[in-house]
Amino acid sequence: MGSFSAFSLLRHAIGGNRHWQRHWRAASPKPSYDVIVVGGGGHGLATAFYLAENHGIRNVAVIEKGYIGGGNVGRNTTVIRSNYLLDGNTQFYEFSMKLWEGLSAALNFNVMFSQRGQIVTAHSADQMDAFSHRANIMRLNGIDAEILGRDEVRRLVPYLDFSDTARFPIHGAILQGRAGTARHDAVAWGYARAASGHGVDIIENCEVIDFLRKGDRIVGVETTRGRIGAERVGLAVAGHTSVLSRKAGLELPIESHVLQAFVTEPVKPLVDHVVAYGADHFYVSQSDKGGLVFGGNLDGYNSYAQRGNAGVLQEVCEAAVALMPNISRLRLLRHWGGIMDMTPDASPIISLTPVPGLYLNGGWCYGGFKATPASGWCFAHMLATGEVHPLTRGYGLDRFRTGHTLDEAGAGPFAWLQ
Amino acid sequence: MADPTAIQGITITRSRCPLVQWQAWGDDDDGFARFAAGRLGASLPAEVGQIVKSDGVTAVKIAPRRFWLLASDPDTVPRGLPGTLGAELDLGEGRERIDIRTPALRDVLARCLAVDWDRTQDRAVFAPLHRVPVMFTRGSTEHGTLVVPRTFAQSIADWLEDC
Amino acid sequence: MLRIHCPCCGPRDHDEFRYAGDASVVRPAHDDPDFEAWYRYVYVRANPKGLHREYWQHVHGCRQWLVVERDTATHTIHSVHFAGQQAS
Amino acid sequence: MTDNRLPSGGRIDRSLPVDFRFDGRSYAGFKGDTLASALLANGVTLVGRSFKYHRPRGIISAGIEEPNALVTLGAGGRREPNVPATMVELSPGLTAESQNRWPSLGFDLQGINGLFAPLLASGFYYKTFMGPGRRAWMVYEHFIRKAAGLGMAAMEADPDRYETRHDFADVVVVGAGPAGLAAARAAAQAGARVLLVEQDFELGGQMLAEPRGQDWLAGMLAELGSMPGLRLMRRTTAFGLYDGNTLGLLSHADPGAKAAARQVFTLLRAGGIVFATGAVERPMVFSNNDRPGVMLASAIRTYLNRFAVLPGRKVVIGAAADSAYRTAFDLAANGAEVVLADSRAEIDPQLLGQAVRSGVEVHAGTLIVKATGARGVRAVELEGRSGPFRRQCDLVGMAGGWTPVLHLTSHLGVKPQYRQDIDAFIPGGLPTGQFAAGAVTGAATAAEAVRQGHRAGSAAAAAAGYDRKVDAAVLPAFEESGLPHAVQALPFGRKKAFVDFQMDVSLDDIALAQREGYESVEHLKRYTTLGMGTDQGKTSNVNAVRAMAALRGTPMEAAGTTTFRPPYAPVAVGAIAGRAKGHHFRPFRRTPMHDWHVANGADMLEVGLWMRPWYFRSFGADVDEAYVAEMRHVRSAAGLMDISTLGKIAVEGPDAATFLDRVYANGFASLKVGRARYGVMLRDDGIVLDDGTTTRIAENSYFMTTSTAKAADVMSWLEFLLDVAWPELRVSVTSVTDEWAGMSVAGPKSRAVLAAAFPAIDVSNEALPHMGLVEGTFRGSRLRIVRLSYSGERAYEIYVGASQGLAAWEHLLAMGKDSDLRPYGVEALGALRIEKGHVAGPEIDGRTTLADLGMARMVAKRSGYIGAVLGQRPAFLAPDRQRVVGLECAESGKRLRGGAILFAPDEAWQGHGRGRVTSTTFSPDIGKSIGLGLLAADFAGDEVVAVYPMKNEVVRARVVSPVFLDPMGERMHG
Repeated sequence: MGSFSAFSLLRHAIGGNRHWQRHWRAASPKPSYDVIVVGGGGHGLATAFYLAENHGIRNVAVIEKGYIGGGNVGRNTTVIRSNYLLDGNTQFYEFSMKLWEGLSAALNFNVMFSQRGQIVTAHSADQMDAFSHRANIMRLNGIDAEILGRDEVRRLVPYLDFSDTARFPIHGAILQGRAGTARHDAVAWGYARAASGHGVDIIENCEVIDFLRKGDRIVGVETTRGRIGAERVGLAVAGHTSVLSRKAGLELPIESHVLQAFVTEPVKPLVDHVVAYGADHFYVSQSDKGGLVFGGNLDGYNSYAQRGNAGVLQEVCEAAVALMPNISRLRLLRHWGGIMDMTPDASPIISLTPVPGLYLNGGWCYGGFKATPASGWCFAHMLATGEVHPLTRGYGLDRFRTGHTLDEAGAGPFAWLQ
Repeated sequence: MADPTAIQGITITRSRCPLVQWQAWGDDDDGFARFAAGRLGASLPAEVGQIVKSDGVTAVKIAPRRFWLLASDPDTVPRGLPGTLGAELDLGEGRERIDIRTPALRDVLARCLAVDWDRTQDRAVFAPLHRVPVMFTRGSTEHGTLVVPRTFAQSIADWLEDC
Repeated sequence: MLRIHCPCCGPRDHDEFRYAGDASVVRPAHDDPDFEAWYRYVYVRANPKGLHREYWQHVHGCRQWLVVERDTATHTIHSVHFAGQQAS
Repeated sequence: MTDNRLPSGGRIDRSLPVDFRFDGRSYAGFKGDTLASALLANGVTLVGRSFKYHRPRGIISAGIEEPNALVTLGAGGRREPNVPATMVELSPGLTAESQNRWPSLGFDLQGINGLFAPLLASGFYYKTFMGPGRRAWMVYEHFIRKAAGLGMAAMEADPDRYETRHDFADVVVVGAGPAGLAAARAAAQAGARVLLVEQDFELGGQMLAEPRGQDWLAGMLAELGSMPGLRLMRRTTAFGLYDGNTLGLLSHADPGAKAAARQVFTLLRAGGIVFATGAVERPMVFSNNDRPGVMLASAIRTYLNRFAVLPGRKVVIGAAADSAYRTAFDLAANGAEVVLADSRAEIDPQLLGQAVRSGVEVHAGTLIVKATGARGVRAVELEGRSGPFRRQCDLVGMAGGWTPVLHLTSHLGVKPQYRQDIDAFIPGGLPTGQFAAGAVTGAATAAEAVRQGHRAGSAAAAAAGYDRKVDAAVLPAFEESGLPHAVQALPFGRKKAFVDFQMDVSLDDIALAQREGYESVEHLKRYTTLGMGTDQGKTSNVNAVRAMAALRGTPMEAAGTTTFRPPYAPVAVGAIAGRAKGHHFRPFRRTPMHDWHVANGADMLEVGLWMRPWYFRSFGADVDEAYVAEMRHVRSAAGLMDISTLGKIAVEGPDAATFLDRVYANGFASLKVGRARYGVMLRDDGIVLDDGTTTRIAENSYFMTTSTAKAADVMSWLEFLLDVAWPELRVSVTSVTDEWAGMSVAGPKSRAVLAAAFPAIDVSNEALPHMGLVEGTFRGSRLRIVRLSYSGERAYEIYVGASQGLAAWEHLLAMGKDSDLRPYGVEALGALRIEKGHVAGPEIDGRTTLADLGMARMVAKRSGYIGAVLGQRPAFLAPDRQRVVGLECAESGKRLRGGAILFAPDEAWQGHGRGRVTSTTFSPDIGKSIGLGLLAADFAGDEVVAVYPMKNEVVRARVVSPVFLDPMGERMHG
C-alpha cells in the first residue's frame, strides 16, 4: 500500500499517476473472524482500526451494506469541538479532540482537520452565564475556552448582524479555539485504508440480514454474502440501530430522526470560524472548497428517509440571514438529510448489552462525527477486552433505568426535542 | 401573482374583539344545543371552521365542542352557559381584530397564511401568521379579518403593513 | 412539508403541529406504581422503519391532539384520528 | 471584436437596445437577450476561468446547465457571484464581471496550475500536507482556501427585498416546452386549477429554437392565455420536490419591471404534478473539449434561432444523435461552413440527403479527438474510418445525446431507471399523482412530447378529481427524425478530456479514482468532486457514470447514479428567508404596558419573543447601578413590576381539582376557593418541568400561572393529558395569557398603594391574607388581586383585563405616588427572588428534581402525581446529588458569579467540582454578593471556593440557607 507524502505524490505524478493502488483491499468475507463490526461508517472503521492498532486484533471484518462512509460520516457538517458540560461527556469529547489532533499523521491520510475555532453567540445575560459555566468547566478539565464580549466577537466576525435591527442582539460568545472542521469523507477513507493495511477486511455491499446464535449467544451474522462467524459482534450502525438491534431482540431508548445539512455555492474565503447562532438553530463553517456548510434543527419527527422537509429549509435560511445578513445573496447548492439515532438525553450509547456476544455503539444523535476517533478507540477496547472503557462509563444502556442520564440541554426524554 | 410587486393600497385597522368561548362537556349535547340556540337565536355551527351569524353575533366552531361567540359590542355577546353544560370563558380582552382592506387581499394572504384561498370562502380558518396562531375570515375578496392574540397584534400589523 | 389532514381543519403543513412521538406506547394510570411500566412508557421505543403511530397536536389550528399513522421511510400518511375519545 | 448578430430573425426585440458592461467594457444587446447571447453577439467568447486549473472557459450551453460561463453580478451588498451568464436576462445597466482570475481574465497567473495537473490529480490533497508538525495543515490550508472558491461573496448586508408565498394548485406543470404546454392545456380543460411553471422568461422550451414550430407555439400560447383556470409563472424555477407533494419555486423579478422584491420563494402544495422538465444535451469527451468556442450543438441552435447570433463561421459538430443535423442545417442556412462528424456508422439517408442539399459535409463513423487553440478553439483533430484528419474551425458543436432533467422526480427518493436504447436515465416509477412527459422520459420529437404531455395533463387532472372532457392534442406540423443515438466511446488515456467542466474533472481523474478503489459513483463524486459544482453536474453525470461503468466493466444500471438533491438550481438563501429577517426575524410579543415602559426610560430586553423592561434608567445609568437601587426601593417602599408575560391558563370544570392534584407534584385537592397555592410540575421522568401558582377562583374554576419560558409547553402538556391520558376528566383548559395584564406591587408600602388605588376593595390582612384572592372590576374590566410574593416582601399580583392594563398601571402609579411606588425591571426581580431563595430558570434547568430544589417535603406523603415513579430512581437519591444552597461571598471587594464552579477549600481546582453557582446578585440588605448554587449534598463543610477560570477568579463563599431574607416570612405575611 505505499505511504502517502509529497514525495510519493511527485513520484506518481511523473509516472502519470498510473501506479496508485486501491486505498483499501476489496475483501470477500472469510468464514469467521475474531470480531465483526457491523457498519462501515466512521465509527465502525475507526473501531476496526483501533482493534488492530491498539489491541493487535487483526482478524476483523467491517461489514457494510452499501459503500463505506455512505452514512452520517459522509453527510454531516463536519464540526469538531469538545465544549461539553457534564462529567463524562467533557472528558470523552476532549479525548476525541486529542485524537483528532494527531489523526492525519496516525492514519497517513490527510483528514484536513482544521482548528479554525468555534464561536457560539450569546444573546442574553443568562446565556452568557450559561456559557461561562461551560467555559469554566472546560478550563478546569484542561480544555481551551474563552468568553468574548460583544466587541471582541465583532472584531473576529464582523459580518454578523451587529445592527440596531437585529432581533436578538449579540451580547457575546463562547469560543473554543481548538474546535474546527475536518474533511468528513477522508475520515472514513483514512480509517479504512489504515485498517485495511493492518489486515482488516472491509466488506462492502454486504448487508446483515440476521444474527447467528448459539443458545443465547450471538456468534456471527447472516448476510447477503453468506454467513460469517465471529467471537464478538459490534454494532456501529447509528441511524439504523433500532432496526438491527430488533433482530437481536434488543429494545432500545432510541428514535431515528433526520438532521439536514446545507451547502452553498463555493466562494472565496468568507467565514474563517465555525459560527453558531445562540438565539436559534443555525451553525455554519466554510469548507476548503469554498462552500458554506450549515445546519439547523432536527426535522422533528421520526424518519428513516435521508431527506429533509421544506419547513426546516426555511427555518435555517431565516436564521442564517438573521445572523449573517451578508449571505442573503449566496445561493444554496444542495441540502440533504442524515438519519440520527436520537437518545432521550442526547448522549451516546457505548455499551455491553443483555445479549452475550453483542456490543452496541450508537445513539450518537447529531454529534457523532466529532466523536469518531474516541468512539472507535473505546469501542475497540470494549470489543477487545469485554470491559467498558473508563471514558465511556457514563454511556451504558442502564443509565435510563438508574437515572444517571447525561442531558446536556436539559430537554428531557423527548428525542425530537433534544 | 407571479409579479412580485409590492402590494399597493393596503389599509390595516385594529379594533377590540369582544368574544366569549363556550366549551361543552359533551355529556349533554342536546341540552347544550338547546341552550345555545336559545341564546343565539340560531343553531351553533356543526363543523370546525363553520360560521353562523345571528343578531349581530358571529358564532364559530373553533374545535370539537368549543365555540367562539363574537360581536362588535361586548354587551351583545351571549353569556350565561350553565356549568353543568360546559365552561364559559370571556376572551374579549386577549384578542384584537385586524381588518385588512386591499384589492390584493388574495396576494397578501398568500404571503402570510399557508391556506388555500379557494377554501376560505365562508369559513373561519385557524392558522399561523408569521408564527402566531390567528383566525382568518373574509367578508369579500377585498376585505379580510384576523383575530389575533393581543400581545402579538402590533407585530402582526407591522408585518402586514410591510407586505 | 408533510401534509396532515386534520380532522377539523383539513390538510395542513406539518409545521402547524407539535410533534410528540410514539403513540403506541401505553401510558400507565396516573397512580400506577409499577416502575417497569413507567420506564417502558418513557424510554423504550420500537422506532420502526415503516408504519409509526405518533402524536401531533394542531397547536396553530384547533389545538386537538391527533394520532397520525405514517410511514417513517416514505412519509406517506395512512390515517389521522383524534387522539382522545372521538371528538365531535 | 466580431459582430455575430444576424441582421434579422430571432425573438429579440431589436427596437429595444440594452447597454451592459462586462469586465469594465460596454456592450450592447437587445431586450430578449441573455447575458450569454449578448456576449456571443459581441464576439466575446472567453468569459471565465476554471475552478482548479484556471483554464480559459467560454459559454457551453444556452441554459441552466451551464458549467463554465459563471459571472459575478453587481457590487457591494448586491454582489452576486457564480451566476451562469446563460440565465441572466439582459437588462439596462447590467454589470457583470468574470471571476476566479488574477490579474485579468486574459492573463491569469494561476493558469500555471495546469502545468502541475498531474500533481493536482483527484484526491491529491489527501496524500500530502500532513507535516511538519500537527498544525501544518492549517498553513497549507490557508493558501488552498484562497485558491479555491469561485466568486467573492458580499461582506455587506443584502439591501434587497425578498418575499415568500404559499400557493396551491390542483395540477402543477413544471416546464413550458411542448410537453408542458400540452399538459397544462389538457389539465385546465379538464377543470383543474393549473399552475404552469417555467424557468425561462419565455414560454416554449426547445420550441423557442425551432423555426418551424413558431406557429404552433404562438397558437398554443394564445389558447393558454385565455383559459381561466390556468395560471402561468415565468422566470420561475421549481427547485425542489418535498414531501406532501410540495414544490419549492423560485421566481425572479422581471428586470424590466419595477419590482419590490428581487426574488420570490413560493411553497406550492400540488394535487397532481406533471414533470415536463425536458432534457439537456450531453457534451462529448475529447481532449481540450473545454476550450472557448466548444459548445453544445443545441445551444448553438438556440443562439442562432432564438437570439439571432451566429457564434462561428467555420463549424465542426461532433454528433452522436440526429438532433445535431438540425443545428448543422440551420448554421449552413445562415452561411456557416459546417462539418459534421457523426460517430455512428449508420445515418438516416434522409438526413444525409438534406445534408448534401445544405452543403453540410458529413463524416460517418468519425470522432473529434482533440481541440486545439488556447483562449479559443482554432481547429479540431478527428479520427474517422480513413484515419486521422484535422479541420480549422472557430466553433465546435457537441451533440452527445440527451440527458433527461429528472432531478425533481427523484428528490423524494425515486431511483432513476436506465434506458439502454437512448443511453440515458429516465424517471423511475413515480408515486400516485405524479407524471412525466416529453423529453424527460426520452421522447425524441416535439410531436411525441405533445402527445405525452396531453396524456399526462389529463391524467393529473383526473387524479386530482377533474375529468371534464378534453379536446384532442394539437400536434406540431413538422417532421423530425429520431434515430437512437450512439453510445459515446470515451477516449481513455487522452489528456485534458473533461467530463465535469466546472470542477475540472477529466477522464484521467475518473480512471485514477477507480484505480484507487473509489468505484461507487458516490465515492467517485466525493473523491474527485465530480458533479459538486454550481451546475450540480447537469452535463457531466451520465458521461461520468458511463466512464466508471466502462472502467469497472459493469453495465450502466449497475453503476447507478448519485442521489439528486434539491435545489435543482442554486437558490439564494435570502430568498428562502424572505421578509423574516432583521427585526422581522421573529414576531415581537409586547405586554399591554410595553409602550409605557419604552416611553418612561426602560431599557428593554428580549426574553424569548417577549420584550420586557430590564431596568429603568431613572434608577441608575446602567443596569448594575439601577437594579440595586430598584431592589432597595422595593424593600423600603414599593415597586411595580410588569408580570404580564407569565403564562396564564384557565382551568375549568367539575374535575379541575382532580386534574390539578395529579398535574402538580404537591397536592391541590384541598385548595379552597379564594386561595392560591404555589405548585411544581414534574415531567414523567421525575425532573421538574415548571413552577407557578394556581388560584381557585370558584368551585370549578382555577387560574394557573406558569413561568414565562414554559407557558406554551405547559399548555400543550395539559391538553395532552386531557385529550390522551385522562379523557374522562371534565376539564377545559384555555390559555388566557393575552387576556390578562399582570402587574405586581411589592414592598412594605404595597398595601397602602392598593388601598389608595382600589378604595372599594378591602385589602386588609384579614380580607386579603398571604395567598388570598379578592376580585373586583376596574373601569369595566375584571380585576383579580392575588396576594403572592416572589420577592419576599408583602406583595400583590394584580390581574386586570388586558384592555385596561395600561390604565391600571398608570392608575397604580398615580395612586401610589404617596407611597413612592416606582416601576422596576426584570434584573431587580431576579435579584429579589435570589435573596428570598426562590428557584427559577437557572436552577430549574431540566436536570433538577424537587429534592434538588429543596422541595422534597412537598411530596413527602403523596403518590399518583406525574413523575412520582421515575422520580425515585437511584441517581436521584444519590448522596452526592447536587442540591440548592445559598452562597454568601466571604471576601470583601469580590463578588460571586453565575457559572463559577464550587470546590472544597482544600481541593485541587480541576474536573467538575462539587457544584456550581447558578444565580447571583448583590444584596443591599446584607451588603454582600450572594447567590444560589447547586452543591453536592454530601459536602459537609460550611465554606466553598467558587472558581471562575474565565476571569482567573477564586472567591471563598459561605454555604448558607438559600433564604437570605426574612426566613420566617414576616415581611410577606405581615
